[in-house]
Amino acid sequence: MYSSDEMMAVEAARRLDDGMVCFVGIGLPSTAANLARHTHAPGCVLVYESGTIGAKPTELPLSIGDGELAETADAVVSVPEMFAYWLQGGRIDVGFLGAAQIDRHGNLNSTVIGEYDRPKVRLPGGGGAPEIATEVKDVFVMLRQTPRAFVDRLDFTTSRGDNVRVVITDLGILEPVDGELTLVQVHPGTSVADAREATGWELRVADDVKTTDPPTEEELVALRSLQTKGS
Amino acid sequence: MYSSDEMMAVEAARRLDDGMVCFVGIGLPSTAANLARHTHAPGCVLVYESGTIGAKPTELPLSIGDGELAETADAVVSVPEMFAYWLQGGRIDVGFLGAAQIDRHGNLNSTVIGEYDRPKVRLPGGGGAPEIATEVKDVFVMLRQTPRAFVDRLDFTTSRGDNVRVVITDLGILEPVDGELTLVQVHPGTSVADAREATGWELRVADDVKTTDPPTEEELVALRSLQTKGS
Amino acid sequence: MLTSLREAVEDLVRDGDTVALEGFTHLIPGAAGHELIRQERHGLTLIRMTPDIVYDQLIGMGCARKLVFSWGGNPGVGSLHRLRDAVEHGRPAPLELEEHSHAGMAAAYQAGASNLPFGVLRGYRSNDLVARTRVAPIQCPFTGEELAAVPALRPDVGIIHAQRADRRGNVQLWGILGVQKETVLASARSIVTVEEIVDELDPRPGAIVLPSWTVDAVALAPGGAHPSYAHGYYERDNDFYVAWDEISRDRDRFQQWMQRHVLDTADVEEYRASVARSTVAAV
Amino acid sequence: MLTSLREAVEDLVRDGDTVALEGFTHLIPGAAGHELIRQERHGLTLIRMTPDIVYDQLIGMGCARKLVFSWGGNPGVGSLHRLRDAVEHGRPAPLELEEHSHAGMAAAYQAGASNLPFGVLRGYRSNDLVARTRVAPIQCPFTGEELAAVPALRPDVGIIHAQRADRRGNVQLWGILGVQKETVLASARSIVTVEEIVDELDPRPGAIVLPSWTVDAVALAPGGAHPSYAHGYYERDNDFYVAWDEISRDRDRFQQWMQRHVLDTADVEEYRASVARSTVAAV
Repeated sequence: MYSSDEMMAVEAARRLDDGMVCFVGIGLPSTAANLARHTHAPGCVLVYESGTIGAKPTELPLSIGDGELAETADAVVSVPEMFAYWLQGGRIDVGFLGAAQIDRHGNLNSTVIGEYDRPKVRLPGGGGAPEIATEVKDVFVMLRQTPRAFVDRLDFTTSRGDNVRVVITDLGILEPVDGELTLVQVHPGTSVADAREATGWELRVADDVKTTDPPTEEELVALRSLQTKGS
Repeated sequence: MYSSDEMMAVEAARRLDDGMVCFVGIGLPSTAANLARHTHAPGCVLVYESGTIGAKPTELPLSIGDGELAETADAVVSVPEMFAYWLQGGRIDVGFLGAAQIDRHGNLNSTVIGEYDRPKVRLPGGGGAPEIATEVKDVFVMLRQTPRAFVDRLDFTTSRGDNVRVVITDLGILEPVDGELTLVQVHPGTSVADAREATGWELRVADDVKTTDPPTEEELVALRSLQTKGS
Repeated sequence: MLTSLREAVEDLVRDGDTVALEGFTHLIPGAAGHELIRQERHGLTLIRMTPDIVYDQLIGMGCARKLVFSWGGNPGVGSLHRLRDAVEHGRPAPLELEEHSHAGMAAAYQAGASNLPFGVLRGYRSNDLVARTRVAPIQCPFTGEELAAVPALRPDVGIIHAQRADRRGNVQLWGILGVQKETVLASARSIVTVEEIVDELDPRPGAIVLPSWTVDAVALAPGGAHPSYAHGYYERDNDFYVAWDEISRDRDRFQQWMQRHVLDTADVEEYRASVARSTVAAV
Repeated sequence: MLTSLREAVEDLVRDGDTVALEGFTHLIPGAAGHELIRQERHGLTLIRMTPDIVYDQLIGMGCARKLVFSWGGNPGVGSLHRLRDAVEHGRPAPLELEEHSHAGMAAAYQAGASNLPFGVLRGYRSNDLVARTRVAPIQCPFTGEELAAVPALRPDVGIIHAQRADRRGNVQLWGILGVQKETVLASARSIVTVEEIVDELDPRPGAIVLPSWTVDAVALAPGGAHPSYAHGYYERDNDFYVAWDEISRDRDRFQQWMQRHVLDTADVEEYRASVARSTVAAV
C-alpha cells in the first residue's frame, strides 16, 4: 500500500534526470527531488530559494531554511543573488510549483480566493512563483485534483502557465497539448471519469490514456526512509 | 630631513579624522591613510577598491590586492559589490585621487596625453576615479606640482572636480575658493613664486598663505616604520 | 553602539516608521519584534519578503498599518490567521498590502543597498500582480527589450538578528544569509540583535561581516530568533510553528498568549522562560 | 570536466572570440594567457577591468584586435609598454579600445551574470569617457532621476584562476574575489585553472564555490597565477612586475623573452622553471 502523496512524489521523481538542476520548494517537490537524488538521479542538483545550491539533505526539510540545507550545500548565496544570478541567470532546468487554483492553460493562483480587495481567503501570495514560472526551462506543477482547485477561471493569476510541462495530481498526469492541459495518465485505481469529475472545466483527455506504474518497492523504501523528519 | 613625498603623506594624513571611511589607492594615498591609522586616527577605516573593507596592513601594500589587505580586513567583498553597495552606496567619506593632469577646477585626466585617437601618451585610464570623484563626500587629490601636470586645459576629462576639497602637492596645498583651486599653504622651503611657476595657469593665491608645519618626529618615525615594504 | 534592545527600539523606531525585520527562514528577529509590541509602536509600515509568526503577532497587536511583502504564511503549516483577519475583516485594524514577488523584492532591496532609485529584473510578466504592486516597464537602451523596474526599498529602520558581534559592534552572521546585508545597507537606521558578544570575530566559513559603522545599534538577545533558529546555536522550533496555528486561530486566545508571553515579559530571556514553562505544562 | 589547460583552450577558445581573463590583482590567470599565446589565437576581443602583464603579453604577441577595459597598467610600476605600442603606434597591430570605468564594468559583468541586457549605475557623470564608451542615459520611472545604463558583458569565454577544485570540478576560491564569479556566470563558456585538485573542498572562511555545472573545463595549473599570487599558496612576485617594465620596453627584448619563456615552454611548470632559472642567472 502507498498514499496518493507517495504516488505523486514518485511520479515527479521519475521525471527528474541525473544532473538536472531543480528549483524546489518545501513539501512534495522537495520530497520528489530528494527521492530522485536517492534513487536514479544521484547527481540531481537541488536549489532552494533560501540560497542553498546543491543541498543534499539526509532528511526532508520542514522549511526551505533548515540548517541542514546550508550545511550540505555546495554553495550558499544571498537571496538577491539567488534570484538574479541563478534563477534569472537561466541556470535552472526544472522549477516546481503548487497553487490553490490552476486553469486549463497551467496559469496558477496562490494569491487570493475571491476579489483581491474583498478576499474570501487571503492566501500566502506568489513568493518566488511568478519568476520561477517564466525563468526556468520546465515547470512541474504538483497539486491535488479537485473542482475547487482545477477551475474554469482563476480568481487571480499569480503566475503564467507558458512553461508548464506537466501537472502531477493525486489522480493522474496532465500535459499541455496545443496549449491546453490534457489528461495523459491516470494513477492505479483512478478512472478517467474520476479525473473529469475532479476538474472544473471540460477536461481534455488523450486518446490513449496510460495507467501509471505503481511505486516500486525500491521507490517506496527510499521515499519512506527520507520521511522521518519531513512527514 | 624628510622628502617631499613624506611631506605630502603627512599633510594628507593630518586631514583624516578618527572613524573616517577612506577609499584609497596604492602609493601616497595608501601611505597617508595608514599613517593616520598609526598616529592620530587609529579608527580610520581603509577601503581598497579590490574589495577589502577595514584593512589594517602592518606594511604598506605594493598593490591594492596584496594578501595582507584581505587577511586584516573586517570584510572582503566582490568588486561589483564594492562599487554598488559601498562606493555608490554613499558610505565613503574621503576618496583619494591622483592624475597626470589637473585643471583649476579640480578636473582630472588619467586617460591620455594628446588626442584620444592619436595619443602622445596612452595612460592607464580612469579605473575607479570617475565614480570615486562623484560618489564620495570629499575628494583629496595628491600629485606633484609641475606645469605639465597643472594645465590650463585637460587633454581629456577622466573625472570631475566638483567634490575636490583639497589638492596636496609637493609644493603646498590648494583648496577650491568659489570653484577655483587656490593656493592656501606652501611647504617649508617653498615660496608662492615657486608654486606659481609650477602651475600652467594663472594661479590664485590666498591673501594669507600659511606655511605648512614640517613633519613631526613622531609622524616621521611612524611613516618610515610603515615603509619597509611599500617604498 | 552596544546597547540594550529596549533602548535601541526606544531610540531608533518611531510610530509611523517603515520598518523591515528581515530573516529568510533563518535568524528571524523575533525578540526585536516583541520589543516593538511591548513599546506599543503604531502605524508601522512593515516590510518583509516572508512575513511569518512575528509579523502575525505585530499585525494582530495592531502595530502595523501597511505590509510590504512577497509571501506571507506559516512555512510548512499554513495561513497566518492574524494577517488574514486583518486583510479579510479589518481586525484589529485594516491592513494595506503592497505585494511583490520574491525576485522583485530582492531586486528592490539590492537597489536600496546600492543607493539606486530602482532595480531591474525580468519579471512580473503579464500576471495580475502587476496591477497590485509598484512596478513599471523599462526598456533596455541597447536591445530594446522591455523589463520590469521596481522602486528601491529604503526602510527607515532595518532590523536583523545575527549570531555574533564583537565589542566594537562589528556583526558576523553565517548559514542562510537571506537579504539581511541588503536590509541593513538599504535602511536609514539599523538595529542588530545577536546571540552573543565576543572579544574577537574569528573568521568562519560562509560568514559575512557588517562593519560596526554600518549599524546603529547592536543588542544582545540570546535566543532572539525563536521560533526560527540561529545556525550553530539552536534549532528551529518546528513544534512552535505548528502550535502557532492553534494559538493564533482564535483572537482571544492570541491576545491571552501575547499578554502572557510578550507583554508580561520584560525581555527575550523572560519570554523564552515563559514559553518554555507553558510548553512543559502542555506536555 | 577535468582536463589539461592545452585541451581546454583547444576545445573552448576560437580565433575572434571575446575572451575575459579576469583577476583583480589576485589569482590572475597568467598560465591560461600563455596557452592562448602558444596556440596562436588571433583576433581576440580581450575583456578585463585591470589588464596588466599577461594582457601586455597577449597584445604584444598579436593575439588581440580589441581591448575592453577600465584600467590598463603595471600596478605600482607604470605603463604597459606593449599595450602603449599597440595603441600609440599600431604595433604589432592596431588595437581598438572600448574604455569603461571600474564601476561601469563591474555593473556590466553583474548584468551579464544576471542575464540582463544592461546594468544601471550612478556614473559616467559629464566626463569625456561618455563619448568613448558604451553607455546610455536611463531614467528612473519612479523618481525621474537620470542614471547610466551599460550594456551587459557576455564573453564567449570566461577564464579565471582559483585555488582549488574537487574531482567533480567544483571550484573554490578565497581572498580577494574580484569579478571572477560574475565572469564565469556571464560567459557562454568558461575555463578555470587551479593550484590543486583535492578530494573534498573543506569549507574555508571567505571562500566561494562555483558548482561544477557552471564551469566547462577545470585544469590543474600550479603557479598559474604568476606573477600575481594565490592567497594561501604563494606570494605576489613584486620583483617581476618591476622587471617587466624593462623586459617589455624594447620590442625585440620582449619577443626574445616570450620566445624563451612562453613559446619554448610546453606548460606552466616549464614556464615557472624557465623564469626561475633566468632570475637566478640575473642575481
